[in-house]
Amino acid sequence: MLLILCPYCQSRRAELEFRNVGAAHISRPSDPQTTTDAQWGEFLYQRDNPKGRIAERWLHIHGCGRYFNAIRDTISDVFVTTYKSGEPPPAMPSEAKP
Amino acid sequence: MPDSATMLTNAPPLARFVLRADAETTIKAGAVYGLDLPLTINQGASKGERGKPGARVALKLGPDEFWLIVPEAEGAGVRALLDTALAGCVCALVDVSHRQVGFVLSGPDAATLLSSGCPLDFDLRAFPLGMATRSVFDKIEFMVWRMAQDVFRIEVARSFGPYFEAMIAEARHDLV
Amino acid sequence: MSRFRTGAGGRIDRARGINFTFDGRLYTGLQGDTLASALLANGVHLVGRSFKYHRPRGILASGAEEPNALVTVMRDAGRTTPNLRATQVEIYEGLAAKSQNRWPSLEFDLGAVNALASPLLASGFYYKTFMGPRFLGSNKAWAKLYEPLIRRAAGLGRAPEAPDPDRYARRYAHCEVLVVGAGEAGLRAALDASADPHCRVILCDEQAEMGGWQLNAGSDDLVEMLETLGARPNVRLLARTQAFGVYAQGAVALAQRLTDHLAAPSPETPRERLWQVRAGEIVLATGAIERPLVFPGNDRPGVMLAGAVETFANRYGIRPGERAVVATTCNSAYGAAFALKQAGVDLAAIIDLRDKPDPALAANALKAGIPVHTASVIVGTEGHKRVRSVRLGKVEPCGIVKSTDSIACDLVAMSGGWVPSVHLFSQSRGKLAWNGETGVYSPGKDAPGQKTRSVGLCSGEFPADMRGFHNGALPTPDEKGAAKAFVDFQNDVTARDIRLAAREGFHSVEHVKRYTTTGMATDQGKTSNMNALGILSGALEKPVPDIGLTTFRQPYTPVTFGIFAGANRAGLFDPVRKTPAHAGADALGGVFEDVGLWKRAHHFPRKGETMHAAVNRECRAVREAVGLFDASTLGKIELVGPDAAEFLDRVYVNSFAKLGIGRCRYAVLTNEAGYVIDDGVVARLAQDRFHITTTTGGAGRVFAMFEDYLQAEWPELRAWQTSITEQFATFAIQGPKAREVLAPLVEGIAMENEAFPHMAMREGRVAGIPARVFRMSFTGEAGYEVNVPAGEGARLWPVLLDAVDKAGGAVYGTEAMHVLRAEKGYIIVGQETDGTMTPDDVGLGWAIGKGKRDFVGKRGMMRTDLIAPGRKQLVGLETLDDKTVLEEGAQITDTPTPAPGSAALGHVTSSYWSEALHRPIALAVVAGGRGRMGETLHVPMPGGAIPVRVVSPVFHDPEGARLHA
Amino acid sequence: MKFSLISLLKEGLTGNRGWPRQWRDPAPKAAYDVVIVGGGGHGLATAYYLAKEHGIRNVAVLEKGWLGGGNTGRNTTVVRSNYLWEESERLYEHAMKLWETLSDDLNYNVMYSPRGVLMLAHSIHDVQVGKRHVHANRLAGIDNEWLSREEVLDFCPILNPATDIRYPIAGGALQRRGGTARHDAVAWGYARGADRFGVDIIQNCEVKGIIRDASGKVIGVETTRGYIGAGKVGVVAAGHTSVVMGMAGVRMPLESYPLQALVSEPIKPIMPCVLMSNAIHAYMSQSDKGELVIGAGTDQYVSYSQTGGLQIAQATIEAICELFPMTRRLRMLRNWGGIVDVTPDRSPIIGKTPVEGLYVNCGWGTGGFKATPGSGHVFAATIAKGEPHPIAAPFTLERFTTGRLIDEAAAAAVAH
Ligand SMILES: Cc1cc2nc3c(=O)[nH]c(=O)nc-3n(C[C@H](O)[C@H](O)[C@H](O)COP(=O)(O)OP(=O)(O)OC[C@H]3O[C@@H](n4cnc5c(N)ncnc54)[C@H](O)[C@@H]3O)c2cc1C
Ligand SMILES: NC(=O)c1ccc[n+]([C@@H]2O[C@H](COP(=O)([O-])OP(=O)(O)OC[C@H]3O[C@@H](n4cnc5c(N)ncnc54)[C@H](O)[C@@H]3O)[C@@H](O)[C@H]2O)c1
Ligand SMILES: Cc1cc2nc3c(=O)[nH]c(=O)nc-3n(C[C@H](O)[C@H](O)[C@H](O)COP(=O)(O)O)c2cc1C
Ligand SMILES: [Zn+2]
Repeated sequence: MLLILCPYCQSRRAELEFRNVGAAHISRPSDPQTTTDAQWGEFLYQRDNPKGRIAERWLHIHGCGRYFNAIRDTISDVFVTTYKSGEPPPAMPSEAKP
Repeated sequence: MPDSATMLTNAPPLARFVLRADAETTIKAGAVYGLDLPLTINQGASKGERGKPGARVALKLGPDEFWLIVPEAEGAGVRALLDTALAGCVCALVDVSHRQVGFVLSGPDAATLLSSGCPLDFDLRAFPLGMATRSVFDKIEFMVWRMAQDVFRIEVARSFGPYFEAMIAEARHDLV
Repeated sequence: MSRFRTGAGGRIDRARGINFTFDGRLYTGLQGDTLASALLANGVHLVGRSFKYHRPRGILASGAEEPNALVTVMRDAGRTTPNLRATQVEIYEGLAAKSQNRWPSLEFDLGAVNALASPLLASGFYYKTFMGPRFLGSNKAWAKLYEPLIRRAAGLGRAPEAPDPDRYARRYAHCEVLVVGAGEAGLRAALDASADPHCRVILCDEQAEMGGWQLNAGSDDLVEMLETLGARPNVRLLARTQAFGVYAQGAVALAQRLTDHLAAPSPETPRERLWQVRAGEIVLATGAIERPLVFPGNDRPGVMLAGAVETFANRYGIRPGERAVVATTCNSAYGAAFALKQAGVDLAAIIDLRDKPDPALAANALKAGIPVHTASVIVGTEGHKRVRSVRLGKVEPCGIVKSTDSIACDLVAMSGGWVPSVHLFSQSRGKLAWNGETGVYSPGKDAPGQKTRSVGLCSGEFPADMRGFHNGALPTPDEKGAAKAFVDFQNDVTARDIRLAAREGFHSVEHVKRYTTTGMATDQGKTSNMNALGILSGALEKPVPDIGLTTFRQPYTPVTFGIFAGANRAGLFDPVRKTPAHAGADALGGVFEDVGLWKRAHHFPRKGETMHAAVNRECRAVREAVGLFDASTLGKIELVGPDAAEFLDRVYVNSFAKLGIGRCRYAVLTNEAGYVIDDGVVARLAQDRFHITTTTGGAGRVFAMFEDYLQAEWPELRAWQTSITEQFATFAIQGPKAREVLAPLVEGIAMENEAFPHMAMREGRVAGIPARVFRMSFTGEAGYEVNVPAGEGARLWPVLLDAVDKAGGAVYGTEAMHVLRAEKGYIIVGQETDGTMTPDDVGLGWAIGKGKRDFVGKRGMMRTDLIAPGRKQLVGLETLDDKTVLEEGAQITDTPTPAPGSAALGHVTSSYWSEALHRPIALAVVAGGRGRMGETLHVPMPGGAIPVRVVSPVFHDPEGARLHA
Repeated sequence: MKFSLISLLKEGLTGNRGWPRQWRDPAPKAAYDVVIVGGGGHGLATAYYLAKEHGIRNVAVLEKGWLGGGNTGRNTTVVRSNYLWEESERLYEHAMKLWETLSDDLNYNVMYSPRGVLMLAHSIHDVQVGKRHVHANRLAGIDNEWLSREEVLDFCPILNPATDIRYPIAGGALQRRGGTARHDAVAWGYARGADRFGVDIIQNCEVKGIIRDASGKVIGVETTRGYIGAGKVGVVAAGHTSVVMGMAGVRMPLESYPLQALVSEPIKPIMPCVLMSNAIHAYMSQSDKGELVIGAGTDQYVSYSQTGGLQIAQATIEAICELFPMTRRLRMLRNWGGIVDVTPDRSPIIGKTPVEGLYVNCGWGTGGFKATPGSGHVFAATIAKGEPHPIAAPFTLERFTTGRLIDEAAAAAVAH
């Protein structure tokens, strides 16, 4: 079970309090009607699914109720950082080579 | 079942409101409510008898989310006061008096019983007096507020009340 | 005192004899004994039969690593526990244990004939045969003949026959330091860490007593350390507690045994407790496990690990044999030799593989009169149910082994050296490092997010007298002999099996494991994995570290299922949510159904009434008079803020900007893909305040979705939602007499049709209780939904019930509700829709706000395939015979005799007997359905196809006159 | 050497010394007609059928670790074909037909054991969903029958018969031809079969790059064992598909999650069938060796860690204990995880990609073991002909653009 730092609560809580809601920074096209089927399909379904660092969203559903973002390593499952919704992903030191 | 001086009691009927508001409105609300609303998240404040559900209570459970809890009889009055004071403010005040039920868990094994279902650390350093937060208790969500070292106020959604009571009763078997 | 017990010493209580039975025979042990030590004290060595060849097996080890001595401990039918290691079972008065996997008895086991066929039963034999004879048909012989036979032979113990009545407890715990293993290393680590009173320390050990190897010495140190620790308030000592799993970020799971050692545990006390610990630092002090020597006949009862022999002698005061041989590659076994000597056992020889053993030790041995054979190995054993003698082999400098003498003995204490217990470190995903010098894998770098420290033997740092390791099989004179040298005792894997796998191309250690099953038994290869590696390394002529390791997985030793389930069973398996009127509905004889976690009254049978009769009566009541329905489980949201209407416009397909205060609107919610995911009613309480309902099952989902758009997508919108699902009890009063029934109870609301029209909402009082009253209908009749504070629901229910009764109406349940709405063609999300239907598909195209630039799902539902012709559309179906009620889920075709494998046009989504229309009705989704009105289609059933006519989905009052009455 | 009782006898009596390697360990050639990335069951089956059915034998299967070490080697081995949508029915039934003769075909006993897969219903809604499946399957000619509560208890007597529990049994859908097969044997059998046709199976060979020519067409792969030229490349990398496809610049509608499973200690047979309950999220069968094989859920986040949280196993065992109360005293022996690649509609993707010469077979998520023979068969045809096999045709990548999803998840069928 992961331990997650909620950037709103500023405390580390058990994963049980959270819900993962998928990839972060996928913005809804501002004018959907001008998009092509391919673009809309991309928005709906295409995901980076990286092996390594992922930008993802979590909901502190059984806590403060806030959605927030996280950078996590999908190999070790360790969080690099968490940050509030609307904030840009923080500049990250490049991934250390093993 | 082992004897324990720890008791789970039902809180009396209460009036409860959810207030969603920014800092400025919060201050206004505090002024008429007669109790400053907590500034930091996951904090509870109360006026009146500490530890007694009769007191006027304000809990900050989200960045802009407050629970205001008062004895049932004071509910209408508080609502009217707030409605007047907050008229024109961009905020939301919703009556949730009956949405949830309250409990008081008190006694030396209170934290142990909570730990049977809740992953929070109830050590005083990690969960000091006055801290209030939502979390999970086994398969339900609950709100737990520490009023004294071994006194906790708990709120759960109305239909989850029996489950919570039953799980605490189960956990008592484990006070060995 | 039995002749197998030493005169003094050890940690058993010689004054307290304990009676127990094994395979029905009565024995006496001592307080402090394990079943294994107690059996040995009674001279019992034969305790089990092996898995495949049913060979007689004895006790090999003294702890968690034991592969052979598996027993079933019986209490009662529900409290029978198979596959327990006798070395871990503490005896208590009346303990009843039996051996497993033998028939008819342990002494005489017919399964032992398998041994005769053993050449055929080498690794992977089953992949190569059991495929024919062909004339039976492909796979038939396997499925019908061989597999059933194999299955019968499978398994070890028997599962209990009755449900386990015991309780299991769970606890979360937090500490700065968790120490696993309370041997000397663990105790010291715990003492150090807990010196700081702010540092919370948990120390656990899976044994009954803390002390680890020190228990063999009985030192005063131990007592003192435990006393000091016990006195510190920041220390929690957990004996009988296995750390079985290390998970992400310092999470460790512990399993504590609370009552298994008691003769008469209270049924109230939990049997076991699961600890879910979150530790700042995990100190691993789990010690080391001795590795057996792999030589022919090494599995005979009486052949034991040297450390175990020493433990039995020193800790339990056992004399495990009369005349012993010690075979070793490692210094520590000399300790066992001396301990045996001390215990009065005759030492026939020490057989040491090394040509130059530790000179001091060798000298001591000789001084004690123990012959030491250097550069020597055991090349065979004799005896059947107990070793009788061993054959000595001399290893020549060139590597050739010459068989020499036979040495009579009834005990062989063997040691191939020690393997650090790195299981938990590896579970923490730390990297293991190979140490070529000591020939062990030991903990290397921590995994990210984990903070561990390995101390004592499990660190791989061995004291000098524990060095000297051998990986793999001992050299033998002759590879061809029939005698088997076992590697994995429990799964009967021999050195030869591993070599065979390598020959067949299974070179990865993972393949060898799976092909031979080595390391896959209940001991997970604790004593065998390194030897298997060594043999494979030899066969492939590759160094051990180039071969790699199999993965250490949770749990360390097997963990009871019950401990995971805890109290979550029967009524507490999931929370049961009941509405405020539940008790009232129950008292009326309501039959409940589960909808999500909620209990909903499905129908209310009166005495002698079938379900159908009840539902028909309930439907009639609503259509002809008035019905009362508990709709409290519907999700409810109060949305407040100046931009609330704008928000609703953006999330729902409908428009709300123009919705008047006090008015309601049916609302359809789609996801961004354009599929219907929920529906409900939105009512405007004030300019900036809405009361929204959702489906019962969708409440949580919709709330989270709204929150997502509010917080993340359109943070500029000033609106907040609050869940009020449980704030209200909601009662629907529906039917031509609804107003007549409700009006007298209402205060503060003008109830006349014009003043309070269909799809309006008013606040007032009902029976004196403040209420939000909606005029709306899910039945097609005029009706109201009354929302009162939930705590008042139980009070209002009988009042409404009474009024409805007096008007000749009835209470109705979800089934009647389903029928009534189907007669009107109203959909139920999740029944007419299944996540693949657009609003237009289910006839809700009209709800879509025409002028809206954008809303959630708008773009999605415009995609090529979602607007393509031929999509499935909601229609009504009538069976041509006017009698047959179709089965829900039945398929629809255009021919009565579809060819096998042909495609369906759609399926029946809802189907009922309509009491109002005196005929069956059904809703269905059919390809191009709206263009097929009047067509005859077919519903193929096992007994033949049922012809149906496609009709409008609105069967009842298509003009809607009744709604507005 | 042909495997049979005769060969077993002969070898057994001569010390089992004559068994040849089951597959070779060749060094990679400079180039192949087809390179398959991923030596799981699907990749190996693809190679086997390429060689056997299409005569394309200059084929390499590149596996970064050991054969079958991915999900093929860590799944709970449930085989069934009673899916809801016609496209899925055709695909999984195609596989089921191949299972029925697979041991013979491969001369390798894959222990396909049609002991019945029983899917429980606990509520009225479950019954509706279950019956919809039964009706749909019957039309498709796939066996699936509805059992009443009593028939369910008869068929699997160790189920909890209580009616006052949270999830009492309301009935169930039984596919009698469903069952299990021995996962490892499937990988090994296909490997041995493909090898005999000349396919090179190359282990410890990780694909690190997909090389394209100026026109964008695939010409080879970069691997940890050097460059290997390829006429066509088929990616069958399950949980790692996004990573491999990323090498060709193709983004996929996939997310990879850890899925867990666990086994109990072996016990004498108690479990006559495969049992699944979607409502309680548990499924269980018993292997021929005696351990109860139990499928757990996925963690909620993307991960490549092949482990998962304790709470997942906990929830599963809790459910198993509720369904089978006499298992409470049994013990979990081992708990592991695999990485499954999940598509938005829980159906696989089989076919061509925007890159010429590059083919993909993925998205089997939590339920692709049962499809192994069928998947390999239709994918081989697709690669060989350069056109989708008719059964594979609906399972294209394009469906995520047009919206023609095959949504087994929406239909409340959990695909495992
Ligand atoms: C716990 C669990 C239980 C399951 N239970 C069932 C079940 O009961 N029934 C069922 O039908 N399905 C089940 N499944 C799903 C099933 O296991 C998979 O769908 C199926 O095995 C996929 O087979 P595959 O050959 O595509 O993938 P895999 O067997 O995973 O093979 C893919 C291979 O590609 C290799 N690879 C990846 N990247 C590279 C690279 N860059 N270079 C070279 N090689 C690479 C991997 O190492 C791997 O060996 C389960 C899965 C899991 C994890
Ligand atoms: N034959 C020998 O001479 C011999 C053998 C072993 C130890 N020793 C001596 O003992 C000294 C101390 O050794 P140590 O403390 O490293 O080991 P130890 O064997 O004394 O203690 C390890 C303890 O860890 C416990 N343990 C292991 N895995 C566990 C788990 N998963 N959960 C809970 N408990 C678990 C064991 O029950 C045991 O009590 C060594 O320095 C050595 O000199 C000598
Ligand atoms: C159907 C099946 C049955 C298994 N039975 C056993 C078993 O009896 N003993 C065992 O140790 N592992 C068993 N395993 C688990 C494997 O040992 C292993 O954990 C799994 O293949 C995943 O590999 P990994 O743990 O090496 O990552 C079984 C796995 C499967 C898929
Ligand atoms: Zn938070």
